[in-house]
Amino acid sequence: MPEILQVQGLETQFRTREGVIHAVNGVSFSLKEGETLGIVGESGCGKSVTVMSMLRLIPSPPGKVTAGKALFQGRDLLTMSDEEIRHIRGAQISMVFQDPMTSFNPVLTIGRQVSEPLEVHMGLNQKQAEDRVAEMLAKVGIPNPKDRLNNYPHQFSGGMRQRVMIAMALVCNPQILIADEPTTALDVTIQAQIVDLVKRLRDELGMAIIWITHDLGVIAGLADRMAVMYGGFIIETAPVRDLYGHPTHPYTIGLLGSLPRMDEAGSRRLVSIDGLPPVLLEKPTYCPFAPRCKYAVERCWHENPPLMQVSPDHYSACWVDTETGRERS
Amino acid sequence: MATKPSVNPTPSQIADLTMMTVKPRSLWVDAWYRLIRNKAAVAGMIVIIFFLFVAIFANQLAPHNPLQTNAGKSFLPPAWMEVGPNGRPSDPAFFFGTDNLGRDVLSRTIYGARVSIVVGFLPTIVIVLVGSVVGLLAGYKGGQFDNILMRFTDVIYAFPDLLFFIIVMVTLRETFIGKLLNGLFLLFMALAIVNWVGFARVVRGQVLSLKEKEFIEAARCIGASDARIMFRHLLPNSLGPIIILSALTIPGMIITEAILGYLGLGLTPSTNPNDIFITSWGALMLDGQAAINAQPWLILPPAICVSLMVLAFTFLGDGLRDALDPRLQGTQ
Amino acid sequence: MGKYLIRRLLWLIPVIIVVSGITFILMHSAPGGPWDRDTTARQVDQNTQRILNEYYGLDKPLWRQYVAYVIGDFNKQGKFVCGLVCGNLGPSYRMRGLTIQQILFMPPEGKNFLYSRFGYSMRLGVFALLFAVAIGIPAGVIAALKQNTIIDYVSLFIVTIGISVPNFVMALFLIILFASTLKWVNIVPRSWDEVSVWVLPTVILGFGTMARTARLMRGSMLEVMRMDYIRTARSKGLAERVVVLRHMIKNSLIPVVTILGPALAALVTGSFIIETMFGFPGMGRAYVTAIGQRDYSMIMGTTLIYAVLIALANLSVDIVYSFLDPRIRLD
Amino acid sequence: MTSTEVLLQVRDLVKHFPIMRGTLIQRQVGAVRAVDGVSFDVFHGETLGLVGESGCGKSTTGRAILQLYRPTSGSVIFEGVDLVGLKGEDLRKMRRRMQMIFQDPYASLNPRMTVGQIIGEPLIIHGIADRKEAQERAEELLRLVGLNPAYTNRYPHEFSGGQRQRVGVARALALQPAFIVCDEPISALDVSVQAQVVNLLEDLQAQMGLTYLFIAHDLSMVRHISNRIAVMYLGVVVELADRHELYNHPLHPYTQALLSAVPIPDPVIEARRQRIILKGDVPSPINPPSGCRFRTRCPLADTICAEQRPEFREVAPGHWVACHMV
Amino acid sequence: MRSKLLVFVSVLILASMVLSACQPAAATPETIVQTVVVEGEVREVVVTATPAAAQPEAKQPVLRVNLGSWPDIIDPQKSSFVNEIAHLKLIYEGLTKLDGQLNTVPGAAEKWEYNEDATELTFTLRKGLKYSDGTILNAKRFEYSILRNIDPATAGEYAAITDNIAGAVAWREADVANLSEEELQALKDGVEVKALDLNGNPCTDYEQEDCLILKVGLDGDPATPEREPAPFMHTVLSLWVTYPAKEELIAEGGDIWWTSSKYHIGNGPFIVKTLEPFVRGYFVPNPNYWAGVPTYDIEFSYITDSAVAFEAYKNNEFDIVPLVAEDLAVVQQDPVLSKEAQIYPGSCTFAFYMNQDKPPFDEKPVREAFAYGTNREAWVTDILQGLGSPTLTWIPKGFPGYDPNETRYGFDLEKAKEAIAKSSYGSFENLPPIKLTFSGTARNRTRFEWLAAQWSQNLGVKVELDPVEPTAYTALTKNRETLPQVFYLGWCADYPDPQNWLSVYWMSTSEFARRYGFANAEMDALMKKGDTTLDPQERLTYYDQAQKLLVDTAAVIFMVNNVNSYLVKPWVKGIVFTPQDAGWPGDVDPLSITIDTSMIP
Repeated sequence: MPEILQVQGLETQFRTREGVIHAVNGVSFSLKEGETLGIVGESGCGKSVTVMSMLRLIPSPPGKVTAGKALFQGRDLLTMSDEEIRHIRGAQISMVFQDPMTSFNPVLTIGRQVSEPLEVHMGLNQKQAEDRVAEMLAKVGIPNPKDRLNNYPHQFSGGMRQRVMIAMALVCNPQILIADEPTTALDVTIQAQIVDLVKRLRDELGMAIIWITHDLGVIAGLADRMAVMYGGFIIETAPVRDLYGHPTHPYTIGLLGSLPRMDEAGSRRLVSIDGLPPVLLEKPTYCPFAPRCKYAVERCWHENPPLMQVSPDHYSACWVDTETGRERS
Repeated sequence: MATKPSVNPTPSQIADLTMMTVKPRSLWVDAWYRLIRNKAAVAGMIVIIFFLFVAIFANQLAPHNPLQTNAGKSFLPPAWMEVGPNGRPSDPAFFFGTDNLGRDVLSRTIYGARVSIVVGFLPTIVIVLVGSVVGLLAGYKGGQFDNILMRFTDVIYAFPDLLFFIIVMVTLRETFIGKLLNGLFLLFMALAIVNWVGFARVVRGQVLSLKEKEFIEAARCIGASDARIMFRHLLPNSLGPIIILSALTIPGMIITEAILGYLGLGLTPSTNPNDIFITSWGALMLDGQAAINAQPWLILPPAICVSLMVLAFTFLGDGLRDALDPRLQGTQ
Repeated sequence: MGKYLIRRLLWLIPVIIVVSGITFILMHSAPGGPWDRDTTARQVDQNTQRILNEYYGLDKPLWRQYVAYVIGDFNKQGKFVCGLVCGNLGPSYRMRGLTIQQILFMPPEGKNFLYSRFGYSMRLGVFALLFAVAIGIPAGVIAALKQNTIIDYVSLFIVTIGISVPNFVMALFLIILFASTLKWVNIVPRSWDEVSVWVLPTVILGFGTMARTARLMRGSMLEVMRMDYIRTARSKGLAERVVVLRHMIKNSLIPVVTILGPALAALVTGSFIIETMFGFPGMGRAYVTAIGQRDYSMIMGTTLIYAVLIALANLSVDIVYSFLDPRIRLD
Repeated sequence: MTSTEVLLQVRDLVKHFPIMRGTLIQRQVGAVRAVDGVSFDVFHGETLGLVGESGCGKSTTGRAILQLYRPTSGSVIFEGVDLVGLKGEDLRKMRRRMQMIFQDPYASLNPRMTVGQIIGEPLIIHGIADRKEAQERAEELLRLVGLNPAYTNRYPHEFSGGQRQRVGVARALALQPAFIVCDEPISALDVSVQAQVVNLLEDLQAQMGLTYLFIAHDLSMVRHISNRIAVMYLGVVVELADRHELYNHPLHPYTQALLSAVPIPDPVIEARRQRIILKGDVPSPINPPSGCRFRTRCPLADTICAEQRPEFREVAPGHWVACHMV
Repeated sequence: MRSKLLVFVSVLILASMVLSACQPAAATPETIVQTVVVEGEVREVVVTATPAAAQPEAKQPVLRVNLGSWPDIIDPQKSSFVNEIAHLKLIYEGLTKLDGQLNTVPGAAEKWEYNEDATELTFTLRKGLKYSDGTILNAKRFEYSILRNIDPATAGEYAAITDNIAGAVAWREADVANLSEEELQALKDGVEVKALDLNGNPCTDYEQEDCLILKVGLDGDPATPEREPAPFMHTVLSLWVTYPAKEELIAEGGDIWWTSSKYHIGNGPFIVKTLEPFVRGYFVPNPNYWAGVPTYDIEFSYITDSAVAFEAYKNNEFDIVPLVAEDLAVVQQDPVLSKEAQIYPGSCTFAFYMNQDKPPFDEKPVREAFAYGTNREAWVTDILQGLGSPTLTWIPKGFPGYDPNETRYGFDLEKAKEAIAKSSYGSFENLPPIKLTFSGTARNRTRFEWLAAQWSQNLGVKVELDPVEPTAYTALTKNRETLPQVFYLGWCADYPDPQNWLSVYWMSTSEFARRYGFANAEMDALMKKGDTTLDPQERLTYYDQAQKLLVDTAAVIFMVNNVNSYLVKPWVKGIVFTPQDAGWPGDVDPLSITIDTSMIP
């Protein structure tokens, strides 16, 4: 499969009163056609900022992309004109956001909002757009889609709204769907519905997906490949089974360990990661996870580890081999 | 994480270290730092302090007795004009010129600051006290009490303020209250009566939203009494909006006093130079307005002072809002 | 919706009764009466006063006067004269022969309703509001879009001035500047049919509201700009213009609209100083004069009209609100 | 660990929130039936988990037990005293025995008070300690929940979410209660921090013999911490059982669906799992379905489900379920 | 630096914003495109029109006057204020009128005669008098008007002014509620006002051309049963209360007849064209006026704010505006304006009244002391900026009965001290605080602040100022119970006769004297003598003595006579100024006024 998106050395900073916050610090990854990439991390680790930076959706000021490239089909999203990137947003790369409540404009009808990308990118007239929207709403499982076009967002339940949001993102048949914590605000049963829906649509439409989440459970059944972020860095990336089966970075290990599992027989004590995620007021010259790391060695305080290959297609940014507890050479 | 310890400390030690290096800061202190970073608000504060100073030391600052009439020196132009449009030469002793009785406009303007300061603050204090308590009760207790307050506001909003002012001033003129502070006390009360309802409504709204916060439930859960919840928990947390609203109520009071003064209501003119309240900017504007063609300097100093003062309070109020309203944090 | 309207309108009745009651007590507690004239004028003699009091029923006990005003009373001929309940606002004591509704709503000969005193005030209020909206809303939008730039600061400063400078001070200066010095407009209207004569009163009256509108619009825009759905709109590839016009402004307008109704009421009712300065034939002036003259029915009539106006303004805000914001349902 | 001594008995607990209308005279036009007849026991020293989707009434149940919402009907018998109808000083006394930990660590601490004041306040209210003693006790409690005792003069906004939640725990512990309602205490926290708080709660339970009612929507976490689990749906408890029993033999179709929806962080297992996907959304609690509340989404629903409300019965020792089809 | 720039830019923007808003201000002729269909083809015709306001009746010059405030009522028998009378004087004319020297001269009546004991007054109307609509005006009309003024149903505010007509008081004060129609009719018939034809027969209707005689029975003192002479009555009947508004039109128009120009058909020099409340009143010449036809129209405007009116005058938007003290200095300084200022005596006297019921003013020496201690000249120069003339007596200069020799109680601090020494207080320091009550208007505030300063500086008395809302002030001064300690009032002549100054005001039975508790038997006797004496010269001597007695009581501190002051554009020529000018100068003889259109810029 050819790579459809390549992000290289992306850096994003925010200017605040306290100083410049280094939110994303040289993130690189790539996405193949039809592939699902899961990006996992705690809040504030820079996962949302990464994709927002890519699509140039971070508010500026205070945010600013300071370095890097985001090549979409070979064209750099970060340097193209406003006009060009507008043609990509919503048409070829579209997004689904976390909170389906606030992500819809409360005063416009669903039909209007969902058809907007069609008007902009496909130049459809109102009638055509309406048909297409109704078709799309049916596809995401909204009952009586024709009648609901004139409804307002508040007339939908949370789950339904998220379905509409997905319909809106997919209405122009994009090549990439970016889902930014799309299920976090939903109940477990609804979450399952949404994950199911996306899976089905992916198989049907064949788009690539970047799925951002902090919940390692949700993504396990969905992703092909995973990237774990911490402090604005990708600290581990691997195919999904590899990552869950053989996590190598202490942070990934900790994350997996802190999750209780339904299928566990006994009651083990949860692994907790002490301390707090960092707020990076300067670009760290050491491993940002070192202050919370059980494995940290002297080197961790002096040198920020780059992503290093640990097995084919499995990369980890840690000086310590967590299986042996020894420092990598 | 500015420092890089060379030894490997435990994570909690690091957290402690970073926390102990900064002094504890209440939200008030935070807000204060935000406030003093706001240039407009600081300018506003300086102006207010300046006028406060002028008001307190009016006796010492005024170059003349503000009641001293100077026969033959009426309508003198201000010092920077050689000859006024009325052909009279200026007198350096009267910097802002003189009014129709030959009284020093500068001195009168200085004394006028007192009324504006007091009329800005005192009714506001009454409004804040009454409005906060009623708003607190209505918001917290709800029910019929709340219902009555809300219905009462309908009536007050529909009610003609001016009629009320005029009639109160006229009917209570002869009473003890009417004479207190040259009639200012009555004015305070009238202003407060008309304005507390709006204030109560805002506090009520604030309380209604705070009431839903979990820390109020937490307080109930640990057995706090209603009074304690209202005054220890709800009030301090509504204080931000209350302060903002007070700062924005003050200029309203000053303008209202000016307008009432302009209509000839409010302050009773004093004849005793030892009185605290001798004249007000509103009354000075009233004097000046009739003579605006010939002697614009009569209306200029009080008009500019009123505008400056109101501007200062508005800037301060805006600054306070930015500093105290957490929702706006980060937008500046 | 219909039920809601009816309920709100019915609620006007107790409001009117309470407001009229308070007004009645207040105005009758002020010393002096409608026959007390300017001190330089000859005063009405006692006999005439007696006749007039009898004629207008002012010799009756206060509670009866109030009942007569609100419900009605039998006149000398034994005929029942209906009061407020029939929309009768009573006779003017100063413009004898005229009823309050005639004074306020009857246009001069050969003119239409817009030339009545109420019509004049309403027109001035509406113009001032239009001015406030036409300037205030774009100013607020631009200031918000250019937040923390010089444009933002300048408009903020003007807006703060607009809120701070009392409008009679501004009126005087603008008259001197534009009418006396620059001679761009006439001070004394030959006729209120000319557009130019409305300019100054409209601008001065509307300035404060304009300032408040701009401020509110700016704040509201800043809030809306941070909303998630704006990000959503951008992520759909909408042009910035569309994002601003379709997604930001409509949402930002909601809080602004809520002040506009009461603002209109305030502009129609609160213009007496402007009216006096420009010799404007509106009802704000009539109201202040009536208080001074103790023209009781006129005070009551104007107060009640104001009360109804304010209540209707608030009601229309609620209705407009429900149209603008589909989340609000009136019931 | 679990005794069979009943600490808290909840019987037919009902909480309806009236919907009021009217301009001058308000009248009730309907009610949100948030909790509609809930019964269960809590044993000494155990953790009873209460799960359900949002809006199912689990938080209301917790608050109604603590009398933060006065129940519409039913009884809450705690240590032999019926709390419903208890007023004034009597209720205040009972409050010392039962406390609550709240969901939102940001909203549950008064931002204008120092941490020391927050933790010490219950002591002062109940006249247990004076200002100075309260301060000392606050320091102790901070140490107990794993925070630096020197933090007493700090304000809540200076802490992270996890630390704040510890402060919330410390406040709940100040009165040395026997019973604590934990209302989704971890759902607002980051994953890595959730474990910290859960571990703390477990440690404290072991140390002080506390009894928890642990309310959450995250079934995996509830299962981890609880001894027994009650599943709520639309104001009623549909199933209650030992945690292993519940996981291994869920009887109610809703419980089954809920269990199947919980993701497991293992791609291998996830790939194999068959989910029961429920249709549609939870109906409105203002107008709940007749008979069995779950019938509108239930794959097994029959005519009887619309007509009759299923009895909450014990189908196996300690395993209660409310379903006609079981 | 940056904030300075900020201020500058913001001022600039504010200015440009307002400027742009004012752009359409210029009154440019508007072009109206009319579409005219001519025999099936459509043509566009361009018609240039000037704005409607600029094209009043043809090329007649217009005299633009700011009258100040809009009249409350324009009904001859109900009006009482100067601005109301100003309208009436243009539309109507009475039996007699005043000339520039305040002499009573013929109006609608060409002559009048008293019988030998002056208990009856006979007017003879001019022949062929017409209303502006061409209908006949005969004596019957005046009979109606005078009776309407007395009619209790009218309840006019000047009804009492005609009380010296025999029978008037009885009808006017009738207890209407308890009298039958017949009894009332009898009272009405008892009023001795009769229109007669040239043969002495009662007139039949309004169309009767030879109905030119009006006989009025008089009673100098209605309180006594005897008929006493009233030799001043021809002057009283020059007042607006006799103006002959048409009965049928009043009936047709109902209560609000006076609001419509349709019903204001009069016999005066002008016809009212439009009455637009608060905006303008427009008057055109009456071609049927017996004395001639004015050569100009009159437009009244109603700007109350004197500062605005002054600006408008300077802007050439008015031809005549009142000149107020605040603007005087500017006017005097201006080479053009100073020539346009017209300042001349007025018809009022103002004085401080001391309440003789309340200490310390119950003692005459105290009153005397205050009268001595008040500097009238300084009041005029400092307060009035010269717009007034100090006076020590009651009737102003220019009015019959003026006493040029009065010098008592002039400003003299020594005498003030002597006077106070004679009082029971002994000195000013021992006086209780004096409360000075006044109508709390803008102007009054400064005036009384000045007076308080004067009294405390000159006399060392403590003065409390007590501004009261104007109407409340009036109410206070109307009631002897609530009468303030010291207050300021004035009296303006209704008609130029000492009777109006003295008997109407100071007679112990008069309403005014009763309010102030003023009663002086000696004065009463003198005034009554004056009222009933036929010989004009002899009358004056009695009034003169009465006035001297009034001054002697030191009941009031006479302060000033007002002056009338107006700004009049130079192209308005031939104005006859009199102290009695009502609202604007020139209404005494509008025919003498011409407008030199060539001078108008």
